[in-house]
Amino acid sequence: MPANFMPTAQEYLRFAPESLLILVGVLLMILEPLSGPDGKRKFAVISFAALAAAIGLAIAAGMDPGPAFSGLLMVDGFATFFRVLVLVIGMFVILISTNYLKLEGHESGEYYALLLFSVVGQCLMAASNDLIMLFIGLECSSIASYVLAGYLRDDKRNNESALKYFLLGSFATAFLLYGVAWTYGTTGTTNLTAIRAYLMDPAHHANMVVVGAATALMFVGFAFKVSAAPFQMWAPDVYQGAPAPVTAFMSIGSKAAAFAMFVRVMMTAFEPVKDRWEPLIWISALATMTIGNCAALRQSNLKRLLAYSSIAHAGYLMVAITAHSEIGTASVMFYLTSYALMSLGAFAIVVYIARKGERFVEINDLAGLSQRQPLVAALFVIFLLSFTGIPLTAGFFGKFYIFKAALDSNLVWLAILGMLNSAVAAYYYLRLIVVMYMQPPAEGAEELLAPTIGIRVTMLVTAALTIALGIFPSFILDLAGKSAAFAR
Amino acid sequence: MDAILFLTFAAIAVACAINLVLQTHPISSALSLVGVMTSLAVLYLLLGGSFIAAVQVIVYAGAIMVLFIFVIMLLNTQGERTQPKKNVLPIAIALPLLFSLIGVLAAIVATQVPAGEIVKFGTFSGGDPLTFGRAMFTRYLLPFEVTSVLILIAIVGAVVLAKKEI
Amino acid sequence: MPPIPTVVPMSWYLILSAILFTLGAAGFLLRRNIITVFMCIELMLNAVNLTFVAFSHQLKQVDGHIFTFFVMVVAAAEAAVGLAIILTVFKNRQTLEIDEISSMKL
Amino acid sequence: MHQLWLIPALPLAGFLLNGIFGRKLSKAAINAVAIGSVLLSFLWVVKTLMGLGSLEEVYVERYFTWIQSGFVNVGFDFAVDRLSAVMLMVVTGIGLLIHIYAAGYMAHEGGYYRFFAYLNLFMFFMLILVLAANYLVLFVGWEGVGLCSYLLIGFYFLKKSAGDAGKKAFVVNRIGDFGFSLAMFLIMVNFGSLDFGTVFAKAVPMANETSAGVLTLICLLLLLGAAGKSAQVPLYVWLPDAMEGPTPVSALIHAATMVTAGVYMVARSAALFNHAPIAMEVVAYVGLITAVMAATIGLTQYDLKKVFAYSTVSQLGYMFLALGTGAYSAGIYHVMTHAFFKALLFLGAGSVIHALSGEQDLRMMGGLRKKIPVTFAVLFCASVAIAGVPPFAGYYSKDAILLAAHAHHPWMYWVGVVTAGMTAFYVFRAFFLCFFGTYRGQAHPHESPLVMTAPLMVLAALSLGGGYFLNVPHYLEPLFGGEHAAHDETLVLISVGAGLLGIALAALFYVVKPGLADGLARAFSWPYKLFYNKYFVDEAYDAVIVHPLRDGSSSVLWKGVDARIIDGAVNGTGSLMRAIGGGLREMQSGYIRRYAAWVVLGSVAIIAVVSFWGGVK
Amino acid sequence: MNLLDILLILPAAGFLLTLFLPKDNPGLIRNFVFGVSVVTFVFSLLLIGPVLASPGRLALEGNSSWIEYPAIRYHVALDGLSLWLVILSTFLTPIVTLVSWKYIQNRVKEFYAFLLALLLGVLGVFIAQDLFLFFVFWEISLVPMYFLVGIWGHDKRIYAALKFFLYTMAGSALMLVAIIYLYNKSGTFDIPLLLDMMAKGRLVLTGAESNWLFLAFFLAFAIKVPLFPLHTWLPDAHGEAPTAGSVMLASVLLKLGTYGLVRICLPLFPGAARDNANWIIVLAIAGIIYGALVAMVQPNMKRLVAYSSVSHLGFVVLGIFTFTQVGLDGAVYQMLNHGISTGALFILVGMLYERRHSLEISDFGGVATAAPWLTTMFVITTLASVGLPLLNNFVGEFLILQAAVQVNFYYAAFAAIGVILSAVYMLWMVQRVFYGETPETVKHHMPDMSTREWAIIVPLIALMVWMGIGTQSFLPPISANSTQLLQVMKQPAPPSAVQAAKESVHAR
Repeated sequence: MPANFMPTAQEYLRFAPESLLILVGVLLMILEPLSGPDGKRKFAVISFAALAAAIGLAIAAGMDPGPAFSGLLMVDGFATFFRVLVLVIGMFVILISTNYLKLEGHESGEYYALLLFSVVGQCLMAASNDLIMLFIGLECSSIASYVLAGYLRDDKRNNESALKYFLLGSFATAFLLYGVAWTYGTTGTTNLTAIRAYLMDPAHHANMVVVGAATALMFVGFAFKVSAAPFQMWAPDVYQGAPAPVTAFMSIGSKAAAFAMFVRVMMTAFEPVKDRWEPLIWISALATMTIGNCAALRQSNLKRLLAYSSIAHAGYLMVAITAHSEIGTASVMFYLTSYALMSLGAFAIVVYIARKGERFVEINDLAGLSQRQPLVAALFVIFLLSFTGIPLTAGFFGKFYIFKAALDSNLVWLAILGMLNSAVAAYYYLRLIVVMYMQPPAEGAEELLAPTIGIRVTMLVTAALTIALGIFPSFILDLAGKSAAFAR
Repeated sequence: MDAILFLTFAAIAVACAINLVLQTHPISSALSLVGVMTSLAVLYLLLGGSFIAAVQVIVYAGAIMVLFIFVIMLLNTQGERTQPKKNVLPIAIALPLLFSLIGVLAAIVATQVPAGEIVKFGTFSGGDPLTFGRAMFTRYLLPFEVTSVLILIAIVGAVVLAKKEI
Repeated sequence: MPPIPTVVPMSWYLILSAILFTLGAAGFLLRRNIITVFMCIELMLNAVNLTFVAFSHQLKQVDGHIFTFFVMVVAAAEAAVGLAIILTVFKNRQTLEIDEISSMKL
Repeated sequence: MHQLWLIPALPLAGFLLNGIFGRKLSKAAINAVAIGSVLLSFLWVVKTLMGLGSLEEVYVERYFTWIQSGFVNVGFDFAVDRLSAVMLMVVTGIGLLIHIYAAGYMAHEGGYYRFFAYLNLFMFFMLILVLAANYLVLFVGWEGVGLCSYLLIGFYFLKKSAGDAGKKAFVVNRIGDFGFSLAMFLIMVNFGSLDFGTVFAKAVPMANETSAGVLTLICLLLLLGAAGKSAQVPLYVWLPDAMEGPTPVSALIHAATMVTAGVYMVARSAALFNHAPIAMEVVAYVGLITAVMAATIGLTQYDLKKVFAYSTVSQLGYMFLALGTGAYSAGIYHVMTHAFFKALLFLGAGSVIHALSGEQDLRMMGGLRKKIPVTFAVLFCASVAIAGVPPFAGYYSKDAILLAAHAHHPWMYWVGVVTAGMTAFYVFRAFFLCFFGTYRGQAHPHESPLVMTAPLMVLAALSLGGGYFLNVPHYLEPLFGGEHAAHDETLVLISVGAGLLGIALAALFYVVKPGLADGLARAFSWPYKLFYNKYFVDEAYDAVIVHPLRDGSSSVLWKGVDARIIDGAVNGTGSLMRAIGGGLREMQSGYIRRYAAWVVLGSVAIIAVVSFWGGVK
Repeated sequence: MNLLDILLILPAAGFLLTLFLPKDNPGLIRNFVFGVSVVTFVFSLLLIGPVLASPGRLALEGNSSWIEYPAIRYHVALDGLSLWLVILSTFLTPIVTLVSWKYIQNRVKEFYAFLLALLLGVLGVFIAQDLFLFFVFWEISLVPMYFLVGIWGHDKRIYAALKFFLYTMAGSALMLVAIIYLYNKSGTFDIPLLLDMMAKGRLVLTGAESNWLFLAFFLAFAIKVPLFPLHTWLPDAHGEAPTAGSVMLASVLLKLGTYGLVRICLPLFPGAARDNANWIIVLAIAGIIYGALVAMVQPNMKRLVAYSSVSHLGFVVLGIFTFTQVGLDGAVYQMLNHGISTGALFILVGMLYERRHSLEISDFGGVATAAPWLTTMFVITTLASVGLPLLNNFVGEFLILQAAVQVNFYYAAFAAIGVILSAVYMLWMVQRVFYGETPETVKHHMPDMSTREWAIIVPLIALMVWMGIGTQSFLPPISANSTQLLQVMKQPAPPSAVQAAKESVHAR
């Protein structure tokens, strides 16, 4: 190990998106005390621009893939794809946040700074090639999320959400760390590539029981983060309590990053022992989607319903991991993209419906939306159909690729049960359509003002992309296919 | 000698940990935790982690636990109220669960992890500050830097959440 | 009464770690004061750290110590944020009973 | 080309004109269209038959391929042979007379144009039935006449009973059609064609089926069809109810033409039946049973039209008896003579009813011979004809049948003779009740107009002389062969005697000693009630088939299977999912420590499984 | 550009344009959509020529890549099987537009937009030659119908709409799995290509595979048909839908199921189809009788007609699974017949509903006196529905039963009972609705047919007669296709498959 360690410019470039965001985050906090109460809008603009610029940097970094910082980072296609994805999600979250915060009277630089830091953590999760880096990235993302979940500190729901997320998150992290420790003890390294090499090498006679236990413990952590069964219970409570834009951020951005981490660890480090964890994953996947869908049937709170729906989607996503192939990975990437689009759209609408103090987050508050705001209702239908998996929406192709991956690995029953699950899911998505289209508005319902620009842009763009991906999925899928190979 | 040291401090650690779990007042728990941490620091030393042992005492037992105690005092909380009706169900569920957890973990360690060499103080000194610092500022430079962001987040977060309360 | 051993194999450290980890989990499941619960998490992290350090000794590497160090840093950060969250909760509800923080459910 | 298609097309044109524009046309115009079209059709039949000459060979006209698919190739073809020639003459001739009569009879009814449109439509289908050159086209006519029967029975649709009767007729006919169509399919499969020529040509060389085989099955199914259309046991129940229709309809459809379609069809299929002796035997039995059963019921009825309706059933039974004994030509002979006298009976009855402004109950009549003499006269002609008094029409055909029956099984002859006696009795019973004694009703009887009585007179002439002058069996000989049983004078005398005895008894009971009948009825109250209530067949059908089917469908199938079992399963799946969801909700208790417990539980399980059991593989 | 592309573009463009029409001008919307649908119909008539010119083969093929991976192709074509179904769909769309002219008064724009979307979906299903494309259109057709039932339906519309959607969705879930499985085996979704591969032995399915795939497809189609006992969504959906919805549902959407059976289940899995034929036929016959019996006791006219559909579609399935030329011809013909006559029945029931605002039979009576022409039209349609000769249904039933006799006499005997029962339930309804004295409630609300209604019903009646007599205008392309299909089904297993079977025997 050279004593005069000096990273190259190339390595810095590979870390550039995160660097930029960190700088901007710090800048925001410097500006915060300097700006008056009316000048908060500029924070949104700045952070939005920073995320946009970071996308550019991420793409630029992705042009020249390779490891950085002694192999701690691995900027390969996979990392770039997910970096861009979480950055884009971040941008949309900012779009739906501004007006929300303004209504709540809590617009401040810190919010955006925390958001940016959290995105940094997510980017790192996507790009880490070492368990240490992964852990740090995960914690960056999580700790910022804990704070964001409780951002409106006078709101009891926010407090509770933050506390639950924090306590349970830390609890699960302990399991994850324990797994990391055992992995380290068995293989003597925390570098994913090196772990893989160690496990591949028959000369090492790695004790499979210990490796299995380590994998299992790490799985606990990952499953918790992606809200997979039986570790999904925090999600509905936390998602319901957090501010709606933050819920969107957690259930989309954090989930995407967690899946990136999950897939990368399973597909690189532990791929050699896949026989051990593959059944585990598909059983968990099946349980996850079933639990998510069935529990969602009985929800009356829109956010909570979306939380269960997001659990169910995590289940679908895990199906593709069982394929342990590049195709499977690509389908995870595609599905996450489409899931992100439709969820963002849906949450934009939730934010719009909820209004100040989140007073209107019950399903019944949607009654007659098709007459009150036809466009919003129509767009919501698009998202819901996409969730359901009706063709010509992104969600359909997402499911299609997922179950195709499952069938590729001969998990016919899993595919069938998964598809039947989506039929169950159709029920509660359709119920929302029923409420919007087939029920009259409630007596004396407050008039809905036209959506603000941020919401409107989010809804329209995500809807357009949802449809576009539903007709021409190749664009993202090819990209995902090309990026699905890990640099090992 | 090593064995006696280990057994002593292991016993202290376990005893303090049990105390931590049993005490109803957070202050007692916090002090027990300090006990655990300190005895762990001794074990770290035994394992050749001189730097980490120091950090354990200074940062963990010192700074972090002080923070805890500070908050406990600030909130001036009482011990847990004894519940009106003794609810044994949680314990009835939790205890078997925990026994199976320890059982599984211990079984794996005892039967599958190679017993390893005898731990003898001084056989490994790779944990000294020099080696540690070398690794930290070369190979682990990036996480070290990112940790600063983490701390920043923590500060911002704490400020955001508790700005007017303190 | 078995004779007191004179030397200790590495796995004893691991067993100790497992015991501490479980005790932490036990505290999480059994204690009702949020702060105590939080301290139990710290206990679990300490147990993990012990594992790292023990393996580090076994492998004659410093990397385990580094990991331990980062865990401590993260623990510190978590402590700051966590205690802040606990503060806000207390402020809004005037309680630290963990089971009373359960308005979001079903 | 003789343009056979014109024969049915003319009434069809009449139907369309009246059906579409009838509401705006005057009665005269409607009459002109309706009667004119049938007249033209009749004339065209006459012209064609004259043009075709002796008809030694079948004359076929092929128009277009109707259905072509795989081995199924059915053309829309018409054919004429001697059998259809007889039927054509009967149908168009009687049809024309009845159309004329109806112009008078219906003059004061609502829906005048509709009535004639339906009647023309009936003519259209009946002519198709008769002209058909294959089974499918025959089936078109077959179903079509059923439809018209349905429409005309339900002509007075304001009356529920009329609607019910129409529906009953259609449905019972459908049961028959069920048999017919299955027979048709079997013919198609076994002969590769539905064309009469082809099928019969293939059937001729076949051996007789001494045990039940496919031919027997075909013939029995055809019999089922025929039984439906021709009101044979057990499907005769619709015909008495069909009297809800206007009287000309009863005469035309339910006496003279449509109901004989079954006879025609069986005769048409003689080539098949000849090879299926078992089926033949069944035909004979069915015919005989029907004849006796209907006759016994006819003895006791008081509704004038009902008496004639049961008489029709009974006479149709005779015809089937003829068919079953192989005397096809005798059957057809009886078809024709029956058409004459039964049409006359009905039209005469119509005239009586018309005279009494709608009264149909014999108990409310009496002593009408002075008031409506023409009707009285023609009805007398008809009654003697049906009673088999020589030398009138019924005598010839009935004797032909009875002789054939004797040749087949002598006991059938004896049953037939008894039935003939009963026939004579009940017809004259009605006749006497109607025209003799004193008038028991309130209406003011008046003779019908000429437009009604003129057809009656023509029919009366035919009833009297039709049997002698139109020797159908001889004409049909080339088709069915010389199957005459030896002409046995004794047997003829016995049957004539039975008829005369019946008349005499009727006279005794209802003219000479009125009241004797009631005494007799009391003396034999058990059979009397049985006859009077028509053997309780309708009630039995209701109890055994109709009600179980309806109630079962409603309570078992619909509300049970559909709503409870299937939908129950479907909704149950939904409820199960929701219940699972509810259970999962309960797990979502909101308590952090419980969630943590789940985490621990999950971890323990996963660690144990993944590490120790090494996964499932 | 292929004619078929234009066929799809017309309703698609119409749909999109409708969305941009001003909401407060319903007249414009109606006229526009009517115009579009008429143009589509007229255009679809152009397709007849090319199809007739190539009997038994695909005509007007359009084949271009849609998605690279997995290889999904926009492969459309028309043959004798789909030709008339396409025209049936385009023919009925202007008619239901007219039907809804007065019926639909609120949210006119959405209604007509959904109508065109529905047309797009079903046309796509009928012309798709790629399994994936087929599935896409299959699902698309679901959505507009869901809205049509759910928004403009009667009281229990929401339950009905959900039930309809979920039932179908559950079935199609399995179908999608089967489609993917087939792709993984063969590397293509293209139906003609799959058939080709099977013929040449490049794609060999084991018996079990073939059986399961068949069942997966079959279930999806059987739900759509609907085959007893999967039919319970149908009375609800039909009964609750607005007239236009009922018509499209009965006339076109149900045909998707039977069409799928003929297009996919039979040629792709001939062995499995034969193995399963017996119980399927038994179910079909059960459906025929069951549907009829339950229809008989329905107090609601629409539900009655709906159950009659169960019965009629049972005939279609029966015909298909006889695997004979006659049966297949009859089945396809019967699909068209049912489309026309049941569609007309629903329209007429809708007309009654518009007058009396009730669907309960007991609320009617004596309509014949008040509205004789309406009655006449209804009776004619009824007669077509019960299979009176010279009207359309007869031909189909005749062929199907003929084929059934060919296979097994008892099949035909039991199925024919349905013919008897159809007369019972239909005529009973006619009697209760139209005959008898006219109650006051009916008398004053029962104007006879309007010009618009004449324009709706006359084409339908004309078609009933035409299809009953002039069958040769329609049957030849269908026959050519059936011949082709039977050819495909008869193909002996390629040598490699035989070998594989032998090897597996030896392996045991």
